[in-house]
Amino acid sequence: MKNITVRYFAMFREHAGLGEETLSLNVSTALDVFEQTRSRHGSSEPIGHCKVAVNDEMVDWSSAVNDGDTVLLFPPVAGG
Amino acid sequence: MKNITVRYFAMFREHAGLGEETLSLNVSTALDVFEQTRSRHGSSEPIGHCKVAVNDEMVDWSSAVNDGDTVLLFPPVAGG
Amino acid sequence: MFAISDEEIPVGDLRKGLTDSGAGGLCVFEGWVRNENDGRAVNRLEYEVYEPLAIQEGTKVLEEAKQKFPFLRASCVHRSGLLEIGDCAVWVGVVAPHREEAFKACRYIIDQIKNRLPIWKKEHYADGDSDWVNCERCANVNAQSGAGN
Amino acid sequence: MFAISDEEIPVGDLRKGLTDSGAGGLCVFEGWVRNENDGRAVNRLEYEVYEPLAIQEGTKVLEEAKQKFPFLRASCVHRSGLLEIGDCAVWVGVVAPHREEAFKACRYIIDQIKNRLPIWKKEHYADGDSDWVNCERCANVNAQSGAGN
Repeated sequence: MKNITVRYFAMFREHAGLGEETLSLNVSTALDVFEQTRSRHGSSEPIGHCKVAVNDEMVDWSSAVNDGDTVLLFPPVAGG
Repeated sequence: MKNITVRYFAMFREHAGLGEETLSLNVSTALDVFEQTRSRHGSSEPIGHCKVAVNDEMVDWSSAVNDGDTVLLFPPVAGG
Repeated sequence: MFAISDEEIPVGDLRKGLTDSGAGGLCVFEGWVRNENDGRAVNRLEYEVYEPLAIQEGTKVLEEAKQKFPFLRASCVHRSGLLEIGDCAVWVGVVAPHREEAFKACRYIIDQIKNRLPIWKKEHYADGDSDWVNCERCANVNAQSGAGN
Repeated sequence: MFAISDEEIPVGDLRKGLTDSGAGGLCVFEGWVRNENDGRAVNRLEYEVYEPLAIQEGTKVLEEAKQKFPFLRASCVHRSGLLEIGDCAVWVGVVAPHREEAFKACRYIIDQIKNRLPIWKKEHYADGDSDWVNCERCANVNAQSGAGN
């Protein structure tokens, strides 16, 4: 189990009902974090255009997460 | 012979040494006016990107000119 | 220079800041809040921005543009917070010796800004409803033709 | 709206004049007087404009652009007379619901303005010489890639 701080943005924050939580999770990749928090909050947002960052760095979904990491979950962006 | 008022612009005006003159010319097209005035003023500007207007309307070089017309001779443009 | 601002974008100052005696042309794109989207009347917009990464990624976009379409200067500012119809949500300005690079770099920057930065848009509709703009449609359209708004 | 002006172009007012609540984007191009051309140091520029036909042809260019790339509003103002380095020689602004049309219409307008209007540019060089810019080179480059300045 790893202690992971998860931050939710925009619609993810509204679905989760909170902006941030620290969870003890059995995960090895950023994708695992996405899937476990999605089922935890009963969200069904497809991963499609979602993005992820670990410790303020944009990464691939297959990137490893380590104990103490902060994972940022970004729903599809819409700048401009 | 036709009375034609010829107006010169930019480098054509400087070559001719005047902005406008009314000439009695034996011409049938705008091109004839261009060629006769060019040899009159000893200019050798190629017709390349030059343009012509008759009575404030852009026309082709093959357009007819009539007695009393005003022919505007435009050297290559460079707006912007 | 890339920045996020929670206040009105000072378009006149940004333009002046790009002054360069070697510049032959300036190309600017401004995104404005419009009164409808997909047929629904919009009253106002809210932008949520995750600033640390938005600035990092926005700065990277400007550097990429300069590599691809060499220019002299460029600036981009994106709004955060609540915006009204007609407000400027994003400003991009590029000066270059010739217009070709100015146009292409400006277009590249706005396209990438819209697709890559952690910025989310919530539309508040005239009927009282509100919704995050998923922009799945935008993303698809962008992939094909570069359109969006 | 197309106009010729012998005074400084009021860029702020022109931008405000394009306000439209259905507008999602504004694309602007400004041509600035730069300090060199073809390797020669330029001190200032002089534009000679034959106004009746420049306005007629400029207005036609805006209409063509609207046909090709439907937009909401557009304005273009071209300077005449003597200009210094850094002065704005031409301003084009287009607002449209989406950025695709705004960019394309703006580019079309400036390309046509530079190629078709009875406007001539005389460069005054640092060495005291001066010359009309024939723009044979521009015309060729334009035909290939749309460049110029």
